[in-house]
Amino acid sequence: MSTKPKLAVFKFASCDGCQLTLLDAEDELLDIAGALDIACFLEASSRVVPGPYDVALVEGSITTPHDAERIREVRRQSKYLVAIGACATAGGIQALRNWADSQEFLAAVYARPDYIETLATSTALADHVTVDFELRGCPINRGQLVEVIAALVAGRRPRTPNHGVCLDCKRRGTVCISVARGVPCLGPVTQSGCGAICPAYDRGCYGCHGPAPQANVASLAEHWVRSGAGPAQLVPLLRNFNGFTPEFRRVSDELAARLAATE
Amino acid sequence: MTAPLSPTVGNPWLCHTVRIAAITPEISGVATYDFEFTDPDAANRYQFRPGQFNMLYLPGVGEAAISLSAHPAARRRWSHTIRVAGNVTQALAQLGTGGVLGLRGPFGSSWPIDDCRGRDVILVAGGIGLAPLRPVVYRLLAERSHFGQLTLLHGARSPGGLLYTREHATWNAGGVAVQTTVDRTAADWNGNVGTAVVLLDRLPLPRPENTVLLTCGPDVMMHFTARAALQRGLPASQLWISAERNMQCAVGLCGHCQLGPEFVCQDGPVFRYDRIAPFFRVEGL
Amino acid sequence: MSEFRTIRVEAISRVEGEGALHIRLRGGQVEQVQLRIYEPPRFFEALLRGRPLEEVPDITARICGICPVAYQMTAVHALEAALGVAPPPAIRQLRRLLYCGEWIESHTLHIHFLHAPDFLGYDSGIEMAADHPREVHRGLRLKKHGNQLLEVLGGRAIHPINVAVGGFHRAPRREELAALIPDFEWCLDAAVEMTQWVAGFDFPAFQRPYEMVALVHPDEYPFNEGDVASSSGFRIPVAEYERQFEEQHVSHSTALQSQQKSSDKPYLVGPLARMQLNRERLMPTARRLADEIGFAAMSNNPYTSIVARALEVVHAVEEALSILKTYRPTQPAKIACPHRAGEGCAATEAPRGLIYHRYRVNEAGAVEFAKIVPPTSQNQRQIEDDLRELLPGILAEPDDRLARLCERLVRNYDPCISCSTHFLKLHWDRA
Amino acid sequence: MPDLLLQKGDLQLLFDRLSGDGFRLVGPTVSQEAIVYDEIASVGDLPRGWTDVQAPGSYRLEPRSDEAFFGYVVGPHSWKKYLFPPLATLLTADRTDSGWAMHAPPEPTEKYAFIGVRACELAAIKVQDRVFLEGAYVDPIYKARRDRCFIVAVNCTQAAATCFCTSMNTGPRCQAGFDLALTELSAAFIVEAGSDSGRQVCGQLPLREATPAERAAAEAARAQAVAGISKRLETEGIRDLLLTNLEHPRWADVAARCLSCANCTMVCPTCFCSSVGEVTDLKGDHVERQRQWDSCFNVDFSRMNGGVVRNDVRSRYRQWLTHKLASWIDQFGQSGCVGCGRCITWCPVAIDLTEEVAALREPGP
Ligand SMILES: Cc1cc2nc3c(=O)[nH]c(=O)nc-3n(C[C@H](O)[C@H](O)[C@H](O)COP(=O)(O)OP(=O)(O)OC[C@H]3O[C@@H](n4cnc5c(N)ncnc54)[C@H](O)[C@@H]3O)c2cc1C
Ligand code: SF4
Ligand code: SF4
Ligand code: SF4
Repeated sequence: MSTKPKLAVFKFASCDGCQLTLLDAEDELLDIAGALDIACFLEASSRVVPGPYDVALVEGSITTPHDAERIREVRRQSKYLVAIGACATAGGIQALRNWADSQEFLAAVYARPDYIETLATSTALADHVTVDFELRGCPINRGQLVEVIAALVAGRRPRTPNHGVCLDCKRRGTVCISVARGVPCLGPVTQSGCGAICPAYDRGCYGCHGPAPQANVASLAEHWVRSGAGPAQLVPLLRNFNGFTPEFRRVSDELAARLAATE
Repeated sequence: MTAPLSPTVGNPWLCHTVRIAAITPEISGVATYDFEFTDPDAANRYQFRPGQFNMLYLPGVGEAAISLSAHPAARRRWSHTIRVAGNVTQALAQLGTGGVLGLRGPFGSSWPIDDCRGRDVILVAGGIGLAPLRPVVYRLLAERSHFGQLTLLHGARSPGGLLYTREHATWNAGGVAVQTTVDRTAADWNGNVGTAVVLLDRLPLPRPENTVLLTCGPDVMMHFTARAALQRGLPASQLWISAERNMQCAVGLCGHCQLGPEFVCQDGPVFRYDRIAPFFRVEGL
Repeated sequence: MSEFRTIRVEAISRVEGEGALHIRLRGGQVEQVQLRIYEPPRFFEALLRGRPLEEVPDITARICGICPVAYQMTAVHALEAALGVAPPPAIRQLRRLLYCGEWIESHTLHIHFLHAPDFLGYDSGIEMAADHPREVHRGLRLKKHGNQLLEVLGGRAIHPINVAVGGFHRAPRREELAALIPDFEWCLDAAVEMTQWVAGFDFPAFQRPYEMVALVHPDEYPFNEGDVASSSGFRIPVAEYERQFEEQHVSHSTALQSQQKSSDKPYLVGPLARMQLNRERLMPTARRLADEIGFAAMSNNPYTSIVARALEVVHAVEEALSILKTYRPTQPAKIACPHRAGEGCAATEAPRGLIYHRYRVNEAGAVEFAKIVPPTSQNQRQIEDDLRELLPGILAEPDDRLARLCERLVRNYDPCISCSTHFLKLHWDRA
Repeated sequence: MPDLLLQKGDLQLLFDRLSGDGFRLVGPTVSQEAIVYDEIASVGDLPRGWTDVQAPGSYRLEPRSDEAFFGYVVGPHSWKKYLFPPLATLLTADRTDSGWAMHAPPEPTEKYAFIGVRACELAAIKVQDRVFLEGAYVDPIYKARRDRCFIVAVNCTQAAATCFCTSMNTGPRCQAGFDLALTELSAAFIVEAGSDSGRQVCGQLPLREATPAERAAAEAARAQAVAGISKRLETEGIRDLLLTNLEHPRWADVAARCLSCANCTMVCPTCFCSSVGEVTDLKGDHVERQRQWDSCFNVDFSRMNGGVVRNDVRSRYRQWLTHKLASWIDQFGQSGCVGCGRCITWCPVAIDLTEEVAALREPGP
């Protein structure tokens, strides 16, 4: 038996992008496979070693009664559980159903809605079990994933910065798209991790890594409203891959209420 | 090609390498490490003053500011007493004797031992805060006759948090009266219960105007210590605290450790209380 | 009960996403074959309603992290059709370049990590690396350069951020793309070697009379444009896709499956179908190589899809190189797309096959209706059909080996199960 | 040395001279809908015919009616990105049999000529000189870059609505700290040399002495900038004002608006905060110790064992403003603000430090 830490990768409702990130770490992949025993990673290997596992990387949100059970089992099997990606840390894009009438959603997609077994909500893993570490992003950043794995192998706390996107944006010399072009940008209230790519590609940040700590979303939204952007524009921007996080949700709900009042 | 460095003061980012010569477990999660320089020249040049600190560097993990707890006259080997707090201290605790790491220093201001001459001296230490005061104790003991009444008030959360207890008897015998106290008592504890400030309140102060107080510990503890001392008539100019802030460069270039107008790394960590008080008192500064 | 034999693969590994296989035999006859997709429903078609149409490429990308570009490309083309605008050739070319990146990335992932281990007898590409380091390192590097292309042009490899209705948010700078040329020159040689390597594998003898469906285009190997054509001879504009094909809920199955409306028959999409219908339009090196290795014009053996994929990597690298070498930034990177009420559809070629989107938008620029048909749901019936054909010949095998052989057949299709946008409840047969 | 005159058509000769001396030219260019500092090859790269229109929280690039090369004010970049790079390697460490081998990174080989440095920016460079070169410790990265740079300053002939250099005594006239200073007229530049290397370069250019009329025109052009400045920061007693009002209610008021996004500190030409991080391979055998720009607005900036010191926006904004305008004076003998207005323009929600200071002058309720 190997004494290397046992790593497992699990998937819930998701697009697979976050677990693919591990296979996208082309330069490090074989080293990772050398440092860890990849005991369960269905996307990459037919070999499945039963639990318990030292580290579980868990992608996806909880959307079915069966998955709500399964995540508890994953928790029982895993010493250190890392939620990877917006689905797992915030419910993901599929959490948009949380604002909708789920029956109506079903009827819109499926001819036989009665055949569908699903929960009315899409929720983060932390709403169901204790999560030891959350790696944010839709998708997660490859460098950050490698850092998390390296830290776990070395037995230290991962170094994933907590500041906003603006800092990275300025470090790379990008001109503020919001100030120079009046484009609504979530950068000031979004946690860094992506490398501030959107403004560098001439578009506003749309919040892949979720709210930055102590994000003052209300002030940013107020500023846009004052500058002429309507709630109709701002609500979808906030209700996105991380829309169900409390910080984004609170402000989008306020704006939506305002919108409803004017209609 | 870059030439291997000879550590100099020229580039403040350069490290000496040091080897762990000995590890002495102190209390749970705390150990004293003796370091030796791998380069004998560096060892010959190295000197520090009580209260100063080094930056200890574990490549790949990071740096941490750690006070010298060594004898100020130490040569060739210098000790640090370190509590496992986070990444660096944890990784350090995993290195055994012979482990090699980087060291920059010494940095910062020092305790005003010369000001203490001819005066009564009170040291107030909370938990690991005794580490930077130990060199002071050694100096006071070494030059005992130059000082008046000497007292060390040492508080910890629990009896298991009292530091250097095996040395207390020697210190007492040498003329530094050690009093200990704990916040939370335990079964086999029949000493004082309460904070070090309570001990200070009870301490007879024959000549407060001629007494110096040096304190190191959590901010709140130093706060109440200073308040109590002032109430007892010690002048603010004879109170000294040692502050702790996030430090990345230790040489006033990174901005992290600011406390009002002070850079804790170079203007401190040891401050005269009247200088720092207006800022030290403000929450979140 | 003894006359029943049930073979279950609870979680098919080395496919993208998670699915299960359930086969029931009765008295030596195959009674039921079900490819079960237990990806929980994510309701993309419903949650798109009411969203600004500009967000559609960002949102639909999240259907699948393995081929987000396919979703983005199909979405922007369908929306441009709805708005009645058509980006100029320079933008089309950048879109082809982006697709090249995704094909290289996705195909090399499938070849080295999911598919080749089956031929060489390993559980994973990582294990295979111990004995075949050269091939795996070459594959990883090819994959990495595919990702780099996506990163430069799209901002990042998974869920690129630069794709917009009307074009790109920002055109790459010339130097950014030119910097990739040396690596892509290496890639071309590497892709040729890789193709020769996989062409030498042992392919099980297994032929099927496939009806192959792919986009065809008069002058290009198809990515984003063309008619929908089939090996049986029909050729229709994309706008008629839904008249030809339908998604159905068949009683024995658990997921929506596509089939031909007229005949009720399954069909095959993906690299074999594209090769079959477009081989003439491969780039020169890829075409020459296809002849050299004797890749028959009509390969009806699904196991050879690995070769088709490899040849498509050669093509994608070659086409990418030619674009990289001649690229000049286009201005503007994005054409104006004024809102109007309208409806539009588009089909493009995802790495794993044809993908179709249709949207209706209103004059305020919001999506009113969305329909998304991913490649895997189209191949699903064909996979089951193949299994039904395979099983009688291998029934003597013990259960675990039989299950492995079936799983292996499924992997030929590179199914991307998370891209199944629809899902129906499972009824587990415990017979 | 008298004021000299350089024909506009000869500006390229200056650039050629500097390139010939081994300098890489960096100067204003138009990119990302703003005027930013970047490497330039020729006068063709300059933002000729462009200007900027600035207001709190807003910047717009607009065409000018004339063909001025330097007819704008200051943009989002400052020269600190060349002298104090946003990312720099401090040290590398490689594991050896006996421990670690640590090396300083090689010194940069390139030297830069900065084209178009404004008076407030000269002042900002002086401020950072105090921080990085004139304290107890010298920062080797800053020093290596600063020692090798050549500065071509340009006097402002217009001002933005966000400028207040006159309040900070830093401009708009370039007084010192340059090798050459230009004042742009319609057909020529008036050139002043401010150093020996500047005078040497002048000697190699086709210059002639400026006529009194030309000098007067330059004076008038510069006066337009002074006249254009509308913003004011009252600096009288500012150190004590801020440091004795640490509990003023205005801090909570501004905290409700401030995003704590760090933009102001990033664009500020004097802010110098940084953090150090480790970059390693997976095995941890090769390590680079890297320094990156950081900001007092980040939560983790003041994190220590036991918690975060400045754990709300109020305390972080207070840190920024009091450091910049008050405690900087204790630390470095001068204000940390040069009045360039960048933090006002580039604040995404239009917070204006001059307004905040004015409000702090009002006693709290
Ligand atoms: C002048 C000076 C002298 C000192 N002398 C000594 C001494 O003699 N002995 C001694 O033991 N210590 C001393 N310290 C304290 C020591 O520097 C700190 O404990 C230091 O932080 C330890 O470094 P570390 O890397 O181990 O911990 P870090 O990794 O920095 O962690 C420190 C603490 O912060 C928490 N933390 C860090 N980052 C995060 C995050 N992102 N999210 C949540 N929590 C986080 C950790 O959990 C931990 O509690 C001194 C400090 C100073 C400034
Ligand atoms: S967080 Fe985003 S990238 Fe990750 S699995 Fe979910 S949808 Fe995919
Ligand atoms: S504080 Fe603002 S106005 Fe002052 S120098 Fe910095 S950016 Fe310029
Ligand atoms: S403490 Fe804040 S204001 Fe001061 S230099 Fe650092 S970032 Fe700038």
